[in-house]
Amino acid sequence: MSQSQPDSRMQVAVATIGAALLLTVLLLISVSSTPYAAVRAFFIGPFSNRFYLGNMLNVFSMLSITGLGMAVAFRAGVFNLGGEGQVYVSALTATVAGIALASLPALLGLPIALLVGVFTGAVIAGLSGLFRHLWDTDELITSFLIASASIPIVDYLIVGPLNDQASNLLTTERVPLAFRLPRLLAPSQLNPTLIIALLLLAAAYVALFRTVRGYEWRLSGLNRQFARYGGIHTGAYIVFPMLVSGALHGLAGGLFVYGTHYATLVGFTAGLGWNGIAVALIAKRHPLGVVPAAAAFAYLESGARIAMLHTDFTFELGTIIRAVIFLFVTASVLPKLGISTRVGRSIRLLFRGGSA
Amino acid sequence: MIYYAIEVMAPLLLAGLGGLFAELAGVLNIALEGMMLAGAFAAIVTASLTGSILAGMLGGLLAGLLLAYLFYFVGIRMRANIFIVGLAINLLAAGTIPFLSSAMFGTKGVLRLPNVPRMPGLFVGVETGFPLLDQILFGHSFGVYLTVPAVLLAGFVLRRTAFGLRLRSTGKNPETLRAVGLNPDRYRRAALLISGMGAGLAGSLLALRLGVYLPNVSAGRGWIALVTIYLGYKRPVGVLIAALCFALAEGVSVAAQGVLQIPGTLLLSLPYILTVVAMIVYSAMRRVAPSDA
Amino acid sequence: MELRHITKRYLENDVLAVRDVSLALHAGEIHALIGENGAGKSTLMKIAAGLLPEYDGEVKSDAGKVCRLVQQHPQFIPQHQVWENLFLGIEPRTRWGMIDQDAAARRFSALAGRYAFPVEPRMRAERLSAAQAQLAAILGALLHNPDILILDEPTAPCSDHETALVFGMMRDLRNDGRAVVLITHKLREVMEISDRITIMRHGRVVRTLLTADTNPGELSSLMIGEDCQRSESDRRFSFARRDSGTTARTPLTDQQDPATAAQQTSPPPSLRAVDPAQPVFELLKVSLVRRGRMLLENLDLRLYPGEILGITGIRENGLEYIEDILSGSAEPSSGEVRIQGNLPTRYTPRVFRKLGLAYIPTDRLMRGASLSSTVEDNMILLERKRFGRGGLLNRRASASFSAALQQKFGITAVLGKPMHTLSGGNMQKVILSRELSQNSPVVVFSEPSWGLDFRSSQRVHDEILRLSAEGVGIILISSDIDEILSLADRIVVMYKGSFARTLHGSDRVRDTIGGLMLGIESEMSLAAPEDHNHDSSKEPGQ
Amino acid sequence: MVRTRIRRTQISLLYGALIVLLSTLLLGCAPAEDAAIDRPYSVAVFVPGVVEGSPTYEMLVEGVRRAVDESGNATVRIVEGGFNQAEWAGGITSLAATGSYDLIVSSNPSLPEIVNEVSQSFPEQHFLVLDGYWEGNPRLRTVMFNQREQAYLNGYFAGLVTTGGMPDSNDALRIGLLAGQEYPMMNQVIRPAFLEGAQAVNTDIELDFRVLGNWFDAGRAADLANSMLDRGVDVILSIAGGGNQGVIATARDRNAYVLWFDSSGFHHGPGVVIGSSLVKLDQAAYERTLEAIEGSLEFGVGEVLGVADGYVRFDDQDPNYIEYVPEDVRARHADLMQRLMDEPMEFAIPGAN
Repeated sequence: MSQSQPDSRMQVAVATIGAALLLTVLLLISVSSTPYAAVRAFFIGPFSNRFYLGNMLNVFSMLSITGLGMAVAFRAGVFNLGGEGQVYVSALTATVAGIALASLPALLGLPIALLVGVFTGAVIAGLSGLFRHLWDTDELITSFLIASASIPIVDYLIVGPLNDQASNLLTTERVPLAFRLPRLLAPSQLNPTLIIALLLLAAAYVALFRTVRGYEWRLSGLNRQFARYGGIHTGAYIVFPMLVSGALHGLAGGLFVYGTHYATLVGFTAGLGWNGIAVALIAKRHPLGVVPAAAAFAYLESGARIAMLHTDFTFELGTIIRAVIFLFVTASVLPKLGISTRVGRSIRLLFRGGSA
Repeated sequence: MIYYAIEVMAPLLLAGLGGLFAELAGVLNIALEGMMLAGAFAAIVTASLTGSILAGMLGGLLAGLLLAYLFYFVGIRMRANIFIVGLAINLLAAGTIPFLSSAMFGTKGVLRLPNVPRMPGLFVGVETGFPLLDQILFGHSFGVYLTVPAVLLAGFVLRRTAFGLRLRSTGKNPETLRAVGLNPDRYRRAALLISGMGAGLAGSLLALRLGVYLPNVSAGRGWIALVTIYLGYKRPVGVLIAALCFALAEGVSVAAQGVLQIPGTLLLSLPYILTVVAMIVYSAMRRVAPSDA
Repeated sequence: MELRHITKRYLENDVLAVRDVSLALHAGEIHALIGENGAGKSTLMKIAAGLLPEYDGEVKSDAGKVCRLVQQHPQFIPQHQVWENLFLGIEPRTRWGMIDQDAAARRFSALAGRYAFPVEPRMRAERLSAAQAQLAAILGALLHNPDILILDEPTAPCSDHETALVFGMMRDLRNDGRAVVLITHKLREVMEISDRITIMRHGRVVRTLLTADTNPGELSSLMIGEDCQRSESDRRFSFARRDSGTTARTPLTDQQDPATAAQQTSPPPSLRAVDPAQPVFELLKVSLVRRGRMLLENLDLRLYPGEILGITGIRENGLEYIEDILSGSAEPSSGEVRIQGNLPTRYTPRVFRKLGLAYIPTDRLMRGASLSSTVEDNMILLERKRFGRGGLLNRRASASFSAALQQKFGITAVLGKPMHTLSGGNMQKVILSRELSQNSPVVVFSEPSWGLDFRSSQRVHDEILRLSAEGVGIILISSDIDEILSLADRIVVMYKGSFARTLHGSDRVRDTIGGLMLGIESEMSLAAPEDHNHDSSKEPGQ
Repeated sequence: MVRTRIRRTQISLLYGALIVLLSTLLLGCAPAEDAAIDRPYSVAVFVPGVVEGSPTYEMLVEGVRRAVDESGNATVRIVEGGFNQAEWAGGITSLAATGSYDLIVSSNPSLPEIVNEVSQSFPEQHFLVLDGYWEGNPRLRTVMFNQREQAYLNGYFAGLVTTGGMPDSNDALRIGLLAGQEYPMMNQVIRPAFLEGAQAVNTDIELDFRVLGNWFDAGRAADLANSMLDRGVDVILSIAGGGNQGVIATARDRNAYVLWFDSSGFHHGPGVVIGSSLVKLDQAAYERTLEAIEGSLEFGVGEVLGVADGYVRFDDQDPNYIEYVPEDVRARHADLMQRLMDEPMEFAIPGAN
């Protein structure tokens, strides 16, 4: 590779990010009556105090897990379009399990409850993988349909049999106090999920790029025929990645309950699964790429939320800004950022993509 | 029930057929949802301005077209990731419409504009003596009658014309087009624009049937339209059958709320479950009895 | 047409493919373009056909002259019908903008009939055999009514019969006053069909000469660029001694010492324990039926250690399916497969490999390699478990393993680069190195020298002989009769999914095989009795 | 060369975006929101949803604004919290965390519990929550409306309609209720009280209850309404947000009637929407906010306002009501109003502490 290439890539990356940010500023200035406050709230807000910083980091940790859940599926060449539903259903089962196990010590009860969530997510996603393996039904479509079917069922359970009669929220009862993860930057929602997410990302990187199974996993995704020819059990690498992807979404659901909301509320996942897909794609399906992608996502979302609270910034504006940045970033930066298996390059990516 | 199922089917089918073109040209258009929404909004606005249903539908169609062109420009010309572009366009529609609505009409909510005509029903009251047939054929809103020609036209264009052949070839292997000196991007663009028109038109049907624009009126139908493409094995008639199946399942779920003692919310998952089951049964049957087709 | 001072550098990998080449093509002439892989023939012709836009130099041709190139691996859309593939871009239309399918069918049939190409226009392209696909691609080019037709290795997948059809077509075009360019490795074909010959090497034209003025020996030395000790005809003689039935073969490795490097990382050869009297691989009454069609019928076969069993035939007569059966890629509808006496628990490549089978597939690009993975990742495919330490992949060990393989097989490649950056010959070497690193007692080679230049295929053949000398049982599937004749101890000829005849000793005559492949010889009485296998008496059911 | 092409496309994209921006600028002027420098009393309104398109929240904002304007000595900020109830706690916390608001006003049955929890971290912050009920938090004042009476008013009117009170009433004694989603207030109060009201007219009346699943899918709402009409329903109470539009479209096509909840809905479909129960949320918001600004508002209590207090009403003044509803029906309904004035109904608030 010649020396000029990374430089020009860098330039393009900086140029695009710069352009996207400039556009955001222009958008804010043009529609806000207090433009300075809006720009400041949007960009500086997330770092302005513990509360916002902690919330942003919490969004980051949740998105990292769902983004990773998508990335590992993509790596094996399977597509999980049902992440949203998987998070939601798993949150509910984890909640129910936690409430049922309230008498157990937290060190036993909490892991079991989370495992129930993991298991739920794995089963729901794994079904699609299994269907593909058995009957060659497109896992992209079945995972979407199964998730879509499960959402009303969860809605019903929350509003109906599992409803917290003492609350006017559409919510289940809250999980036992002892099971709740501690808050790291009170009163923000930040909790040990962040650490779990970072550990998972590192573990996924090692598993995918530094293990034999990871080698087989990636090879199945790159060229299934070749993998089969090489004696790799390719059927397993359809079902298994879907299971893992679902399990990660299930874990996200469980952690969302035990770390953030302490209960399952109707519709509380709010795009966690969908955004996970975007994060995974922007990360170029790479576990280490998930870090800057999820961080950028969390930053934008937090910035928008804070600007909404403090200025006349509206919800739609946040949506528009995110859309515009998506278009920009994906259009010109990312195809130029080739991610290889080499650690060095991945680390470079961290810095390069960090401010995207 | 059949009658309503057909009404439900119409927008799904139009969006699905449009999406089919994109799919066959090798572009997964997940922005159908956003295009439908834009179509719905534009349809109400133009219908209100002109007082004409047809103009409203045209407006919806153009709005879909506009987003489709943006999709083409970023996704194809700029070689961006198609999926992210699709998500971005859905976001753009979801953000821009309330923004415009608020700026132009002072509300982000239900947009009830004066002068929006009602979608006329055709062949109202015509009877053949067979109630089932009457339900299928007559009295539907104007837009429904667009669907049958649309299916035929789609089938004809895809199967019988040079354009269709080239479009299908683009999706299968764009290199073959380049080898004979054709530019596959042209066919991708055409396919995307068609999908935009289909989705925009579908959105206009949704809105004009109600006579108002509502936030999120597409309510996931763009995604379902995408499902019908796969479920219909990427053939126009298949999309028709898939859309009808989904509409019937939806109809069952709606009707069952009144009859069964099952909670209504729970029944909302019925269409999806039925669709998955249909998909599996169909795939499994294909496995058992492989045909030569 | 005239090409002047053409230079082409590929930006992606910085390869100077063609260097300052000038070449004139005359009407009414068949011009052969020969040279080793990577000599720049295909690149040059792509430029001539206008398929590569960026180059230096000048392509001069008269206005309105149509130049069509038939590429080596025709790209068809498998789900589309043949005519849909061929008429793409030149669809005849009716007044209403529809495709005039009748007109298309008429034009197609007229052309196909004229050259007796056995291709059905309404067949789905995926059901074409490789040879039919090649013929269809040629028809596709002819539909454009070209003044200059360039054929890149058109006969690679063709049997003698189909080759004759292609040659007939070429002569016809020549007589019609058009220019035909033939890119090939096969010197025999060059001598047979061409009027003039241009030899290329390392991106340059070495010489252009009249066919009448030269001979294969001269051509091959020009191609290789040094005085080659063994011309192609020599090679055939050198293998002729195999007919004597003795095992006086010596491994023909030309690199001795690097072999030891790979030896260190490989486990000790496991095949030493093999009993030479026991078959290492058997097919017992194997049939394959798909969609109601009998693709393979009642095949029996026994392979002994150290033996090279050649399977030949026209590809659509079952060669592509027997490859799948032999490698475990497809499950037989009836009958059984035994590897070293064991029945596989399931018919998957995974189980077959465990039982001791290595396999070099025909489809190197899809089945044999993962093009976007690194060369190293391609090499360690079969040894991956060995580099696992507590689940982790030991990258250092895998790197030294692949470096040793690279050295042993003389692979020119950067191990960390993606596989698709490699030339065809190097790619095949990577596949060979990987498969042979297993020391499997049975190796299935399918079309091992397809598309390879002389030197690369020579290396492959040397490997086959070396393995056989080590006692490995080898099945060589090849539609190239010369390859089969020069290497195989026994030859099985397939015809319509069955083994038409097993030949050894004096039966192994080119014409006999050719006739069997076409089903002509099966009625003719050949003196040899039907003792296919030397142990047929042991099998009561035989 | 490649690089310049990328730049050029980027630049053109940038320009395109600028054009879009400028056009949106021309089209819409941002609502003026004065950030006053001196703020003797500052009020924040936290809207758990979006103001525009929601009559309840429009009333809330309107009432608070009126109070602020009238006092002349206060400012107000409106903050929209979006529809995800899981994010409301975060929004309220953010507002409280700024410490710059004397009073945070909100409205939703579920808000008191959220506010109660948040106020543990911000014990100085005062809250006023309408349409919710909570007792005992010394910084929280709630105002609840008697929704049982409200639903009963609608039910009684629906009973009058389905028993033949309107020209297009049918023989079947079935009334319909379409809910956006199921929630405690719906299941425990509105739905039974609606039926109770109807059965006060005729005990044989049955209720056809349907759920839309969300608050926006008007297409499915139309289908659900159609299905209800198929089963003999002739009047539907629609509490489905944007979905109400689908019910109106169907009812108009098939000559059925629609009832509205919380705000006056006659203008949505003259002749189709024939009854509206009202909650004077704007009035309550205005009065309580003004009291808070003046320092006279009592915290720590929850009040329940109903028909007798004048905060729950049936819109009998709208010209459409007078035009389309026969006199005898109106008279009978007025009698009911009078009865409720005299004898307020017991109201068991779901989830009340």
